[in-house]
Amino acid sequence: MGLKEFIEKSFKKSPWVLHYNCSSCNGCDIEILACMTPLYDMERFGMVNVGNPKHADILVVTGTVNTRNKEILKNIYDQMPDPKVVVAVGVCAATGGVFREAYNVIGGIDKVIPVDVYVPGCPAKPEAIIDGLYKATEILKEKYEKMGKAEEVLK
Amino acid sequence: MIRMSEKSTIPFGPQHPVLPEPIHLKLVVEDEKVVEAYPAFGFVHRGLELLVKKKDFNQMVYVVDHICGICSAMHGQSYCQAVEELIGVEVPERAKYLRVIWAEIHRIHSHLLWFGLLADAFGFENLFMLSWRIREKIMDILEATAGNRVIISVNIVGGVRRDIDNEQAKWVLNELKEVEESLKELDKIVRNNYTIKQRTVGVGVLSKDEAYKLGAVGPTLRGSGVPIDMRTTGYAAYKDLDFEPIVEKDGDTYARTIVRVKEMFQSIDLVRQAISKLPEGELNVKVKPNLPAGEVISRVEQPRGEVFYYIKSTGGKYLDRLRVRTPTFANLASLLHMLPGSSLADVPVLVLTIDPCISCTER
Amino acid sequence: MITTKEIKLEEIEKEAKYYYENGYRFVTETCLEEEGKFKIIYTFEKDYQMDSFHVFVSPQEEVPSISKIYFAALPVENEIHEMFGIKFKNLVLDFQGLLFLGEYAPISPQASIEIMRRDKGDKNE
Amino acid sequence: MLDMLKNVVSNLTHKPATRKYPFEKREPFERARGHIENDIDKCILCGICQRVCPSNCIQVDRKEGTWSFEPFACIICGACVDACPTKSLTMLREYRPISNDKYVIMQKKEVKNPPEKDKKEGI
Amino acid sequence: MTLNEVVIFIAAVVIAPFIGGFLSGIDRKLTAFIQGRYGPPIWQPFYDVIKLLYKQKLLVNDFQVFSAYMYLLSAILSVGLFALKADLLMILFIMSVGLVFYIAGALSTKSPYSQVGAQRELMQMLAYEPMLIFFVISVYNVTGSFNLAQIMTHGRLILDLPLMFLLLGLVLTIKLKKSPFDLSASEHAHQELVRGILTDYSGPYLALIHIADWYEMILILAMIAILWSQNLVIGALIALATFFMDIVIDNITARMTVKWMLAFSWSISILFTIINIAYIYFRR
Amino acid sequence: MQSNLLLLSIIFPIIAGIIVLFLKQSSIRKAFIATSLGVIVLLSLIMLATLKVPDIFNFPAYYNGMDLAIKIGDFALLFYVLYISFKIKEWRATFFAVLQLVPLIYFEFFMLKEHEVAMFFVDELSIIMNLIISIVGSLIAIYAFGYMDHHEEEKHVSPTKQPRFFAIILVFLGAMNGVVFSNNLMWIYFFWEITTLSSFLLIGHDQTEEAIKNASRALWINMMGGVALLLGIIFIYTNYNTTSLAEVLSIKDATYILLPMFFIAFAAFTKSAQLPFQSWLLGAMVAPTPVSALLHSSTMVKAGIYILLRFSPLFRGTLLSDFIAIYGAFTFVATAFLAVSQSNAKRILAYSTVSNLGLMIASIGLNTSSAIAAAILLLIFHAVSKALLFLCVGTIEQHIGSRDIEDMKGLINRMPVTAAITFIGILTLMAAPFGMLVSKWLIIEVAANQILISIILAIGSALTALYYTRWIGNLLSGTYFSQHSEEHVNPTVGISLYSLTAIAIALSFIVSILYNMLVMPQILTMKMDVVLKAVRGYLYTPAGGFTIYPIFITLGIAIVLSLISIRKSTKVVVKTTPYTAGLNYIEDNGYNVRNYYLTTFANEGTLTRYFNYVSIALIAVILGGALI
Repeated sequence: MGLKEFIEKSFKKSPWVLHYNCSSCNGCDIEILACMTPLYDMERFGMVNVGNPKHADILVVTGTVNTRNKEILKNIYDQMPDPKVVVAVGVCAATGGVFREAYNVIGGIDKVIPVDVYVPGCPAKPEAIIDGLYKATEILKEKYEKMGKAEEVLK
Repeated sequence: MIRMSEKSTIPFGPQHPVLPEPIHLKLVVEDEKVVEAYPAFGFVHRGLELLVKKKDFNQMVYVVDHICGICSAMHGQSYCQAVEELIGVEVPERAKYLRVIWAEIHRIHSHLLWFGLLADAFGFENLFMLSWRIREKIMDILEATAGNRVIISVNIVGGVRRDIDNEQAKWVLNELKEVEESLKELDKIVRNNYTIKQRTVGVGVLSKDEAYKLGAVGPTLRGSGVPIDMRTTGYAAYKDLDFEPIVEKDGDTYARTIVRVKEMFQSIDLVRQAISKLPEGELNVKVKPNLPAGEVISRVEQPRGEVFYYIKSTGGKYLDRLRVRTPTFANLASLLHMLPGSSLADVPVLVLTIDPCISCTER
Repeated sequence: MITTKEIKLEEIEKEAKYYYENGYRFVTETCLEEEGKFKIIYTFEKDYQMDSFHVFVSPQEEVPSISKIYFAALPVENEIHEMFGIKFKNLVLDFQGLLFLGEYAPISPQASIEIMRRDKGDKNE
Repeated sequence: MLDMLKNVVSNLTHKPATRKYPFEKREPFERARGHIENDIDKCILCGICQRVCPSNCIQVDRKEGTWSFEPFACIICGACVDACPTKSLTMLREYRPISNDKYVIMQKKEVKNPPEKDKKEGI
Repeated sequence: MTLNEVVIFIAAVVIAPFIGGFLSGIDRKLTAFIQGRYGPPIWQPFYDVIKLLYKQKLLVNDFQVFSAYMYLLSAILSVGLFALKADLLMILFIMSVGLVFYIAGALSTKSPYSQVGAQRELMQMLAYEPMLIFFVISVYNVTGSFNLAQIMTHGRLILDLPLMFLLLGLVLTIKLKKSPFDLSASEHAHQELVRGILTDYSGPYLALIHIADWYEMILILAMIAILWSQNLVIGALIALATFFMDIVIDNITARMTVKWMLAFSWSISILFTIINIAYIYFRR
Repeated sequence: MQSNLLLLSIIFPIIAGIIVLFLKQSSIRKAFIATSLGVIVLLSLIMLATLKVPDIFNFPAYYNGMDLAIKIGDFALLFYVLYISFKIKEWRATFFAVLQLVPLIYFEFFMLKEHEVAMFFVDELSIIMNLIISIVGSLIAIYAFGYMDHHEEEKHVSPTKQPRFFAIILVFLGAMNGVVFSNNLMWIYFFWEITTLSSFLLIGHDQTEEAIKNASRALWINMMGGVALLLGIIFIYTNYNTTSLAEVLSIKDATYILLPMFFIAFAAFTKSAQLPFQSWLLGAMVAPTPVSALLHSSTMVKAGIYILLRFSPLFRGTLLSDFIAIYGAFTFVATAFLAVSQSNAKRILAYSTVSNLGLMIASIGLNTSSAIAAAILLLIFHAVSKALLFLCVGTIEQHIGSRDIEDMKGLINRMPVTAAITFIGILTLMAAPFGMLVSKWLIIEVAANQILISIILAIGSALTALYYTRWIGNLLSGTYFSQHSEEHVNPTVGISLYSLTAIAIALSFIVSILYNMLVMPQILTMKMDVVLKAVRGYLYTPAGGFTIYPIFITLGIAIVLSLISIRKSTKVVVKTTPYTAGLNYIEDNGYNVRNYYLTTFANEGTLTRYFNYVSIALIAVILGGALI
């Protein structure tokens, strides 16, 4: 295995997850936490919940965007180094779900930041979240390959 | 010579790994001692109370279920009880018992979840894993009986939507037995671990009087020795079940932990009682699509304490006003009272000691 | 069904003090909009028995805060201030109407009567 | 601390509790609410599902004869399934697969032709 | 420096991170098993580090770069000098130089978490640096030398210094950022400081710090291993056993507070040192 | 010729100082001072090159005149002290002045039998001290040109008091040279008292209420030290009938030497501001910064160390020596503790000075050849680095108007040059491979079989690292988005800062040469076996060794690598803001960590009280050691 392949594999094998709760009802949050627990154990895939955007590769967002956390979400996204992937967990993160008619809700998170993977469900099941994160790792790898090319162009 | 007028300000949240939910505390810190704490909310505020104008009272059941994923069953129950009282329908007995069963299972789920998060807050990863591992059994029970892991949406106006048949009831009891075994282990760990005691005993002390005056509810109040438990008012089927509110005297985080651990055993006991007394009958009664005018207050004991529903109708399909005072909202005052004077390392513990549910608080 | 007694705006603090001294626990305040006026219901509890009173507030009036008597009233009153635009006097901790809502959120969203105006943002975005 | 040590030892001597998810899939519970499907043949486009849906994710258009559904707004409460008079709506136990895009499911009712399913992207 | 020494130096410096990464992989795997789950593959730390190395560089200021490099290089130097059997006390001092830069780098960003984390790391340094020096001094009292070459001729130091061995275990716990001393940068579970001292180090620079941590871990393990220098295999086994014990302790305790740590570590270390040295004299 | 040089190095500064008093024109005065300083430096360098030491130099032609002048000077000085102590109503100073006057009269007129004593006793230690005094002192004085102009402008001092200021400084330099070169103990006593007086005058230079208060405190505490020194000399004379240093040092029968040694040690403690006398040094920080740098960190306080080092062979291997070691170690750790709770940069430096002096005293107390070597090395490195740091703080204070390290946050953006120099200065004080740390390493190794001392030293060195690291972090904090500004360094300030930095680094770099050239001969002079050897940056004893060049190389590699890394990544790097939990980052008035000084652990006031009690007890123990 050459170095290049190893690096690419590393991106697939070591996704660090940042979880941000926008304004969800906790349903999806506790399912994401459940993914870390022994029964689902997402660390098997090298996923660690890091809590700090500067270390994260995958941003997992639950819940809808409201007027106040819009900025926070944007800030967090901006503080993540490339390559980065955004996973929207639950229908609230996708469209706003049952809350979308409420006055303080802007809608899905794709109104603020680009989303790569949508995980449906209310709340999304841990299995579905693992599926989504796994898919995100693949996208992460692709993005890394693209990023390498972009850097070469810059030189 | 240190200019003490200038103190550290540390933001705590909105994006913070200790807090599963976004709140923001601006902590004014001296060394690592918190001097003042200014909270800021609104990161979860959606404006659900106003949705009554857009969704009819039947649809609203699902909306209030989504106020919070952790106590959703009780939100639905409380709302349904209020509407039922407004309309004046009598819910079938079986539905009442089923509501109790689901509510109590939900309480175990919530307390275990909280326990895991508390362990996480004081950095005891293994305990977190342990309690969430036990919790998965409860989640299985919920999924098997109600169809969904977290938001079970079983309550509707007029009764419940799902049934627990005898076979399933037996299975539930069996599972609960295993849960009880694991809980006993958990109980031992909490009582005997030196480091846990170091981190919880004497942290966030609320005296009996303070807790009462600050309007604290639920385990926060009962941990300080005030036996107030809404279930003793006998809504649903609680009037037929045998239980006593659990009270601890010390009023610190450790006492509240013990209250919650004991409540889990109590809940298991209540589920057993309810299943053994489960009467035959209908699951729900049909209700008319239009509401009479009037206003009703309904209170239900959630895992975090008493939830207060106020509904007002002027007739028609839509409610006029829905007002939810959630337990965390009532406990905020206690939290703000406890934070100053604590150490920075204890802030997560203190935040978790009231078992905050911000999505409840902000709706 | 609940019964409440109506009292005057000025008597709120006196009444709250009465409840405080008689060992009542503060439950909550509920704000409603009735016929162009706001109605605030104060709810207290003792031994599982709720006791309430209410006041009517016209849009321009300021309500005396009871957060000095019952600290727990603080979040509620801030919320009412924010959601309905009713101003409270002597709040222990005043969020200036920014408890829950962001800078660009609709203003006093739960009231149809507009009292507050903010420089930024519109009533309904 | 010894009680915790007991737990550690028992964990070390027993097999981990992990469900090896993508490799071994667990059978969903019988009552599990996964996602809803509409059998358009049975559907009479009555619109009751649209009325009971708390999140307004079902749109029934009688004139066009379409039944459209936003899977990324559905909260899977099952109210529509309970209310459906012809049982054309069914709750399946498997959860809906993840996707890179949001889509809307649009089903068209045509009496003679076999039902046509198409997925349309974007909302 | 002879050619032979150069070879040893380079070999140690090259091999150490691999062992370190492998051990931290074992650490994660073992922790997972203790918690009743499978955990990541053994090679996970390498994946992590390689990934971090090739991530985008995200910087708050230039000094961070220097401090990350300095931390790594001084760790490398101390491990290399250890392999050359140099003065033990000097090795500790060199290690602490890197640490100073590491902390200053974290203090130099204005993130409150990073700063408080750095302050706590200083407290941790306050807790374990004296312990390490006590260890070295006790070793001197037994062997009469600070030079590793001479120390290692002694053979079975652990029999003379049983309490110092325990202290080293404690240092390892602090150094590995394990509970109950997981204060400055929550390595496990979450804490009030997000990632504490590491908060503003990101991408490649975080990777450098991880590698440096491996070196330091190896250094401390090697110090434990020389307690049985008669047969270094046994020494290594003792070190591994200590490592295992630390993982177990991590899993049966909660995180404590800074005050507690300082009080505990100072009282324990001073007490142990005095008792142990008294024991040495008594045996003579 | 050589004794001429010695005499000149004492007399010349004093005369130059007196001349300065009458030079009113600023530029002429500065030129004159600069020339005199040049002469002083030149003198010291010539002496370094030509003097064959150790030796006793005599210059009989001038002896009687000098001796008489000094005797008259003694009384004049004491009466002057009496006068000012009356004037400022500092009765304690009066008390101690009288306490000196009475024995002095008795001693001079009734006890002392006239006999001629050699004028100068010079060995490597004297040369080292002289070099420090001349070179560091001159650089600080040069720095004061720019500083004092700015200072007077700020304080609106008119007419200028600079002649007085520089005069005292020059006189002080001469007096210090007198202390280190004199052979007659009474001369040492006289020059010692001159340093006390000039310290008093310079602390009170600004004539503010606080300055006078602190100056008077410095006066009475140092007068107390003077009493002790005088008593020590009298005791030596009564027992051994000599006031010649060379003769005292060659005393064979040491039965009666310990009590006078205690008094001399006591005098050294007061001069070096050891616990419980540290308060005068802290108070002295109100003086203009060059004064703090010159008197209160690099030279005058070293007089205590010098005198203790000088007499250390006399109490080698005694209980007194061990107790002194414990006392010094205690001061080291206690003041390091106090420094941790400080945010005022000058106070940090003051405490750290006391702490380092304590370390030196501890190593003198250990009194083995390596320990003495370590003490001398510490003396050298500390003088240079501390002076540098004080000057940096002074510069910073004049720019940002504060000496609080909290206000130094992001200084690297506002004053890049000074901040960088301060950073280097701190590094030379605390980190390997610089001389301070090498000496510390040596002390710990030497102390290793004295378990109590080594425990204290271990904790103390960790504490030292703590407060300096924090300061570095504050200095260098900043983001790419912070406001950057250029810095204009005043030329005279620049000269001294740059050269001190260069000296600090170069001295560490050539530590082995330094050791072989100056320190090792001194050890031999003191009739000890040399245990520590130094070859090409490798200092080693049979028990261990410290090599510095690999660390220098590491530093170099780190600098190169990071430069490459930064330059290479300028295109792809993303400049980001610090993490603040997702909130918007605000540069000023945003979230910030301030005042993390462990005040909840360590309250300065109460701690100081307890430490003082302990140290008084320890001094009593030392006295006990002397009496047994």
